[in-house]
Amino acid sequence: MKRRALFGTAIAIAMVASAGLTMAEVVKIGVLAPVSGKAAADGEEMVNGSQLAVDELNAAGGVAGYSFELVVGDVGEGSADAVATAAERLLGDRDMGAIMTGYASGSNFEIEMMAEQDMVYLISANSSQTEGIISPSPDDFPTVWSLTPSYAGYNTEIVPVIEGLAEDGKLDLPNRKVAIIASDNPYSKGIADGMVESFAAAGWEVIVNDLLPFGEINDWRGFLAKVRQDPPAVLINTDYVSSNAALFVSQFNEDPTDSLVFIQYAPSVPEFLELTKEQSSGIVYNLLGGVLNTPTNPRAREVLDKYKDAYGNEPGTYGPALYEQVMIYAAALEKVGDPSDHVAIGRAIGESNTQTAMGAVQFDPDTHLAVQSNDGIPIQFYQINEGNRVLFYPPVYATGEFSEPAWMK
Amino acid sequence: MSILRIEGIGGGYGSVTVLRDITLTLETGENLGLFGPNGHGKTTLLRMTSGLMRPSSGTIQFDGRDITGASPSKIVTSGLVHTQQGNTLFGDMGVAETLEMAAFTKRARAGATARLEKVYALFPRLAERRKQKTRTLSGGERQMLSIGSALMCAPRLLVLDEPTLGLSPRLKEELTEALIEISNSVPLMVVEQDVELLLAVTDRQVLVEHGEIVREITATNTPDHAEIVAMYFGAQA
Amino acid sequence: MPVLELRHVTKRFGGLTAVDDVTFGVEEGELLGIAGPNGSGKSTLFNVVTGIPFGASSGEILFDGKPITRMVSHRIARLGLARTFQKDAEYPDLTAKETIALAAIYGRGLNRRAAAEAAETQLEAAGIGCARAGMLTTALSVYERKQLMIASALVMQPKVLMLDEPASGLTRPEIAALNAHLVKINKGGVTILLIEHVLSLLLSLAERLIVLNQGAVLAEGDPQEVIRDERVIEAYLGGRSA
Amino acid sequence: METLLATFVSGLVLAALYALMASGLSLIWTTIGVFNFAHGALMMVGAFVAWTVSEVGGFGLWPGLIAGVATTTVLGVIIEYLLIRPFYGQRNMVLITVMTTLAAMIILEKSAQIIWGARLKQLPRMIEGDISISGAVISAHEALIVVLAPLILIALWQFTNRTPVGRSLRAVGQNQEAAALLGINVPLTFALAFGLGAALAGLTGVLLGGIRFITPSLGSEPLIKAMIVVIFGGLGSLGATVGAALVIGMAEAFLVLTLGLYWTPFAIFLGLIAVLVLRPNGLFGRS
Amino acid sequence: MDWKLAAGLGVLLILPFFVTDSYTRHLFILAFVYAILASNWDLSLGYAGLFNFGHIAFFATGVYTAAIAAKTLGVSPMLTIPLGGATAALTALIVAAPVARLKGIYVVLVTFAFSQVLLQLILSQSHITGGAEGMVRIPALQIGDYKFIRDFKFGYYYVALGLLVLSTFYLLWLTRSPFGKSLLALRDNEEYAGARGISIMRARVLALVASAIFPGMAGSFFAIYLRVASPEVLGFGTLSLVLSMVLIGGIATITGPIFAAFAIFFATETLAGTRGMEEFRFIIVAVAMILVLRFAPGGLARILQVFQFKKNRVL
Repeated sequence: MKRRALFGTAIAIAMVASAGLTMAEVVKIGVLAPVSGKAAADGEEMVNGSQLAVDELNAAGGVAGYSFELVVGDVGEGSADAVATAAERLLGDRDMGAIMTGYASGSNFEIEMMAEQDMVYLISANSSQTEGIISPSPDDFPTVWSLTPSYAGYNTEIVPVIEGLAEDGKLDLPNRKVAIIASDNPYSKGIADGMVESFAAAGWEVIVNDLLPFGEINDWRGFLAKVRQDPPAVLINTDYVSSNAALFVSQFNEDPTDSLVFIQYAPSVPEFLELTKEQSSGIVYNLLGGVLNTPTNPRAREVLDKYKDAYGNEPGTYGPALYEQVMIYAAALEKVGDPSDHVAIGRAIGESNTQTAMGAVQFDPDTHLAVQSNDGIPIQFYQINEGNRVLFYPPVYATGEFSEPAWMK
Repeated sequence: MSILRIEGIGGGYGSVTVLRDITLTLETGENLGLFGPNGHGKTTLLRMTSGLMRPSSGTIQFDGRDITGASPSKIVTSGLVHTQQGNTLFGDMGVAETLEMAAFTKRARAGATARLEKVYALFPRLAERRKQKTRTLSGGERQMLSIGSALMCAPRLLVLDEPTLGLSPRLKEELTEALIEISNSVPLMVVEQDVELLLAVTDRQVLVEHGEIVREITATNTPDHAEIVAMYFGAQA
Repeated sequence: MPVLELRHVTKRFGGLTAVDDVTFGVEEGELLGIAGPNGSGKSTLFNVVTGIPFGASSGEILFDGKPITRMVSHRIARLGLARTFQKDAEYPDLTAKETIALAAIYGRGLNRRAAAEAAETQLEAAGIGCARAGMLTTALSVYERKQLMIASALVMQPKVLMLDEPASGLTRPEIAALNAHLVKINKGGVTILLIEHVLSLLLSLAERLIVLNQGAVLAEGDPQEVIRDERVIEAYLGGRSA
Repeated sequence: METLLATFVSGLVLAALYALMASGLSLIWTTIGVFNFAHGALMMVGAFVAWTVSEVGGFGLWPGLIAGVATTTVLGVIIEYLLIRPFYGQRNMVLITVMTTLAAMIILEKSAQIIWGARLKQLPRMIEGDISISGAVISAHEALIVVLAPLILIALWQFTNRTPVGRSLRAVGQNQEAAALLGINVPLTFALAFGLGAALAGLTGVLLGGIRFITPSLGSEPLIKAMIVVIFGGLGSLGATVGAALVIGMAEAFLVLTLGLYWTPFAIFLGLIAVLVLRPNGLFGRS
Repeated sequence: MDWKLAAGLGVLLILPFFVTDSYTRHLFILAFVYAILASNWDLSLGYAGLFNFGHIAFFATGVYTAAIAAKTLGVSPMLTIPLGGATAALTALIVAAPVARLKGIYVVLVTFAFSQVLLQLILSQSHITGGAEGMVRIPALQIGDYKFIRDFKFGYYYVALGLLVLSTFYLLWLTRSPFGKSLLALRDNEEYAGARGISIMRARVLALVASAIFPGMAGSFFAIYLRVASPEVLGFGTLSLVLSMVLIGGIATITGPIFAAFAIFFATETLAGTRGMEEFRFIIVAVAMILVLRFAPGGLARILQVFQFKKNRVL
C-alpha cells in the first residue's frame, strides 16, 4: 500500500514536470543556491539578487514577449547528491530557460550536467574549477559562462602593487620577507602557491609557507608565534572563511609585528567590518569580479541601491552578481528571441559585452571566463580604513589613498 | 493500632506472577520476620512496600495512610525505610559522605548530627572508616553502612532485606546485636534466611512460599530445628 | 582422572572475593551437587569455569586434562563443557527449534540439515511438541524454557553439563519430571554438576555434595552427611540453631 | 622561551574552554547515563539568545548572559522530559537517547537557522582589551575565561560534593534504586541534572560567543571537542574530565607548534582512538 | 520471497518506461542508494546490535575508491563498483578490531571517532583525494559502446536497481541463515550464545564486514553516477538521515528501512522543492524519528506486521 502511494506521488511529480509540452509565455529561471545550511547567507543573497532582476524585468513588461518566474534549487551544504538533485530538478523542468548560481558545489561538477542538457548556466565563483572543466574542450560547453575572471590575477598582481606602494613612499618595508598561510582547499591553496611563486620571482624571501586543514580555526596563536620570531614585511592569509579571518585579525592585533597584513577575500564579506570593528583598520585585500563601486562605474551604486531598497541591507558580492547574470541572460534572450534555443542564447551570451556592477563583462572563448583587465573586470585592491573600504588600486578606479597601518608606524 | 497493613497484594514482573494475595499487618511495637525459599517473593513484597514496584492488586497502608503505588521518595519521607539486599551502595562515595547524604528528607535532616553519632556508636567500624570510599569496604562493612544510612533517614519502620547475606558468623553475631538494639527504638520488618536471627530479633515470623504466606510462627508455637529445616528445604530433608 | 578439575581457583571483583581458593575434581559420569546459601558464590564459580567473564584471578581449571583457565566461553563450550543459566535465558526473536539448531551448528559444527534433525531429536526428548517447537521461545511455559535450555546444551553432546538452578520457579510435578529427566541424562553418560536450591531435588540426585560459603568450600562428601554437618546448618540457618 | 610561554598560555585558554564545554556533558552522563548529542546545539542557543537580548534588545551583556543560560536550562529540562524520560529503564536506553538527542540537535540547529539566519553574529566581550603575561598576549576576555573556568568547576565540584542536592545527583548516578530508598526524588534529580548540564552549555555558549562567531553550527565543533575530552578522561568523574581538558588543551597547543595546525586534529583523533582501544575507561578512568 | 516484494520489484522494473524525465529517475536512483545504505546498516545495528556510528564511513570508502581508481588510476568505472565493496569490507575489518571488544556507548564513540579520522584523512591528503573540494570529472559508466551519460539516466536506473535487488537478496539470505540467527542470539543474550559455541568476536567482525560490502559498492556507484567525490558524505547530515531511515523503517527487519528510505527520501525531496521549507524538512524528519522511537519502537515494519500472521520460520 505504502509503495503504491509512493509511486503515485512519483508519477504525479513526473506529470507535473512534463505538463507544459509547449513553451509557455513564462520562462523559468532557476537559481542553484545554498538556501539552507552553513552558507545560507550567501544563498539568500543569490536568491534576492536574481529575484530583484526578475521583478524588474517583469515590471518592464518582460523580454521578447516572455515574462519570468524564479525557481530555487537548494543545494544545502553543497554535498554532491544535494547539488545533483537540485540541478536535476531544475533541469527536469521543460520551461527552464536558464540556471544561475553564485556557487553551488565548490567543485563546479554540475557544469557537466548543465552542458549535457544544453542548459544556459551562469556562474560566479570558483573560476579556476570552471576553467579546469571547460578549457580542455570549450566547444562542449556553449551554454556555460563564468562572470569571474581567471584567478591568475590573484597570484601575480599583489607583488607589483606592494612594490609600487613602497616606491611611492606610501609604505615602508623593513625587509623583503613574506609569510604566507593557506587553508587546504583549491582556492586558498592555489592562490597561496601562485603568490609564493610570484614573490620568489621578484626576489622576495618566503620565510613561512604553512597550510591549514580546511574548516573552522579556533586559534592562530601557534602560527602567529612563528611569525613573530622573525617578522616579515608582508603577512598573507589566504583562508577565505570570514570568521577565521576575523579571529586572525584580532589575534594579530594582540601583538602586531611591523608587517603589511593581506587577507584573501574574507574582508569583502559585509559583516567582516562589523565583527572586527577598528581592529581591521589597515588590512589589505583584493577582489576579482567583486562589485566595482566607484564613481567611474555608476552602475554599481545603482544596483547596490536597488538591492538595499528591496531588502534593507547592503549586499556582498553575490546579490549584485546574480542580478547581473539574469540581466545578461535577458539581453541574450532579447537578441535570440526564442528561449528554447539554449545554444543560440549561450552563444549570444558569449559574444556579449555588457557594463555591469562588476565592470565590463566580456568572455574569453577559450575558458568561458570573463576577461580580466582594467577596461573589463579589474582586480581591485582595497584597504580597510576606519570602517570604510578604500579602493586604492587600480588608480583609474581608486576612491582613496593607501595609508600605512597604524601598527607599522 | 497497626503501623503497616498490607492487604491482598499481588503482582510480579511482566507476565510472571510472583506474589499472589498476601495479607500482613504489623502492629505498633512489633517486629516481623519473613523467611522462605529463594525466588518465592519475599524481596518482591519488600519492593512493593517501598514503592520500587507497583502491585497489580491490593493496597498498602502505612501509619493509616494509603501508600499503594506512591513513589519511593514519598514513602521514605513518610518514614518507611527499606534497605535492599546485597551490595547496593554508592561506590564512589565516602562512608561519612554517604551517611550525611542519607539524611536527605526534610524530616531526616532535623537531628541528623545526633543520629550520625548514634550510627557511629552502633557501628564503630564505620567511624574508623569515615573517609574511606565505599567500594573499598568489605562485605560486612557495606552491610553496616547500608543499615546505617537507613537509620539516617529517621525511619519509623525499617525494612531490611537479608542483612546477613554472605557474612561470616562473627560478623553475623555483631550485626544481630546491633539489630536488637535498633529494634528497641524502631520497629523492624526483616527478610532473612537465618531463621535463628529472625527468632532472636523479631517477635513474629511468617513463611513465604510460592508468593503466599503459608505459615505463621508466634511466641506460642516456636518450631524446633528439625521443623525449620523441613519448612526450609521441603518435606524430605 | 577427573574430567573437570579446579585447583585453587579464586575470583575477585574489587574488594570482594567471590570465589575463594576452590579446589575439587569431578569424576566422569558423576552427578555432583553444589549447594550453599544465597551469595555464597555458586553461580560465580560456574561463570569462572565457563569463561564468563573471561578468566579466574588465580588458580587453574583443567577440562579433560587440558587447561581452560584462560579460554573464551565459546571455545570451552565446543570442548564439551556445557552449562545452563539461572535467569531466564532465551533469545526472544528465535523459535525453540532455531535455538537448539543454532547450538548444534556452532557448538558442535553440524551442517544445517543435520542440525535440524538433531534439534528435532532433542525437542522430542525434552517433551516440546512439534507445534510448540516453531513458536518463539517467549511463548513457551517456564518449564518448557528450562527444558529448552537443557536441550540446547545437550545437542552439543557435552561431556559435562553444568546446571544452574534448573528447578527454580517450577511446580512440584514439574520438579519430579525434571528429576527423572536428569537421571536419564546422567545415565546416558553425561557428567552433571548441579546447583540447586530445591534441596529435595539435590539430595535425591547428587551422589556427592559440595557446600560453598562465602566463596569457599565449606564441606564436601556424602549429601546426607554433609547436610547434617553443623557448619553447613550454621551457614544456612544461622549460628544458634546448632 | 617566549614561544613556549605563548604556547603554554594558548594551551591554558584551550583547556579552560574545553573543560567548560565538557563539564555539562560529563555531568549529564555521570548522573543519567545519557550522552547528550544536543550539548553543542544548546551552547549555540545560549549564545544566540544572549546576542538577541544584549544586541537586538539593547539590554546589555549581563541580562543577555542570564537570558541565555535561563533559556538553555529550560530547554534542557524540556529535552529531558520529552526525549529522555520516556526511555528510562529500557534495555537500550543509552543508545536510544543517543538518537533522540541527535534529533534534538537537528531540531535546535535548524530552528536557529530559521529564527536567526546564517549571517555571522558576535557578542561583545565581557572585558575589552588585551592582557600580556610576560610576553604572551591574550585578550582580557580569554583571560577571564581562564580565571572563570576553574571557579565554575570548583563551584560545581563543591555543589556535587558538599551540598545535599549535589550529593543526591552523584548518588542517583551511581545507584538509582538505593538513592530512591533514601528519599531522593529520582525523576526530579534527572531533570535537575539535565537542566544544570544545559545551563553549563548555555554559559559556555555565551562565553564562546565573545570569541567566536555565532552561527547555527557554532556548537558542532565544541560538541566533538567535548566528546573527545569526556572520552579521554573516562566517562566517570568531573575531575577526570577537567584533567583530560588540560591534557588535550596543552597537547593541541604544543602539537600546533610542532606538528602544525594541519595535522593536529588528525593526531588528536588518532590519540582518541588509541585511548579508547587501549583503555576503554579513559585516561583517568577506573578499569 | 513474498509476493509484495515481488510486486514492488515488478513495478520498479517497468517504471522507467513510463517515467521518462531524468529528474524523477534521478530521485529513484538516489532512493535506491539510500535504501542500500539503510538496509545494510540495519544488519549491524538491528541484527548484530552493534551501534555503529561509522557506517557512513563504508559508503565514503566506496565513493573515494571509485573516484581514485577510475580517475587517477584509470580503472574501468564498472570495475570500481565491486572494488568499492572490497575496500569498504577492508575498512570494516579495521574498525571491527576495536569494536569487537567494546560495548554500548563505547561502540558509538569509537566508530564515530573513526569516521572523523577518515574525514581528516580525506581532508589532509588533498593531493590524492582533492581535500575539502573533492574530486570531479570522474569517468562515467560505459558498457561496451553503451554510454550512460545521454540516455536520461535509463541505464543508471537499472544499475542502481540491480544493486538494491542484489543487496536485498543478500541481506534476506544472510539474516535467515544460521549466521543471521546467531547475530540475534548474541544481541539478545550474549552469555547464553557464547555458552552455545558462538564466538562473539568473530560474529561481530563478520557482521561489520558483511554490512560494509554493499554500502561500499553503493558508494562507488554514487561516485561514478554523480561523477564527483566530496567529503560532505561523512557529515552529520547524511548520518542522521540514514539513521532515521533505519529507525523509522524498523530495526532488524531489512525491508522496513528500504521502505522508509523511499518514503523519507521522496518526502524530503518534495519539501525541498517548496520555497521556505528548506530547513523545515530536517526538523520534520527528526521529529518523526523521535515519535517512532517513542510510540512505535519497532518502526513502520512492525506496525504493518501487526496486521498479519507471523509465519513459522524454520532454520
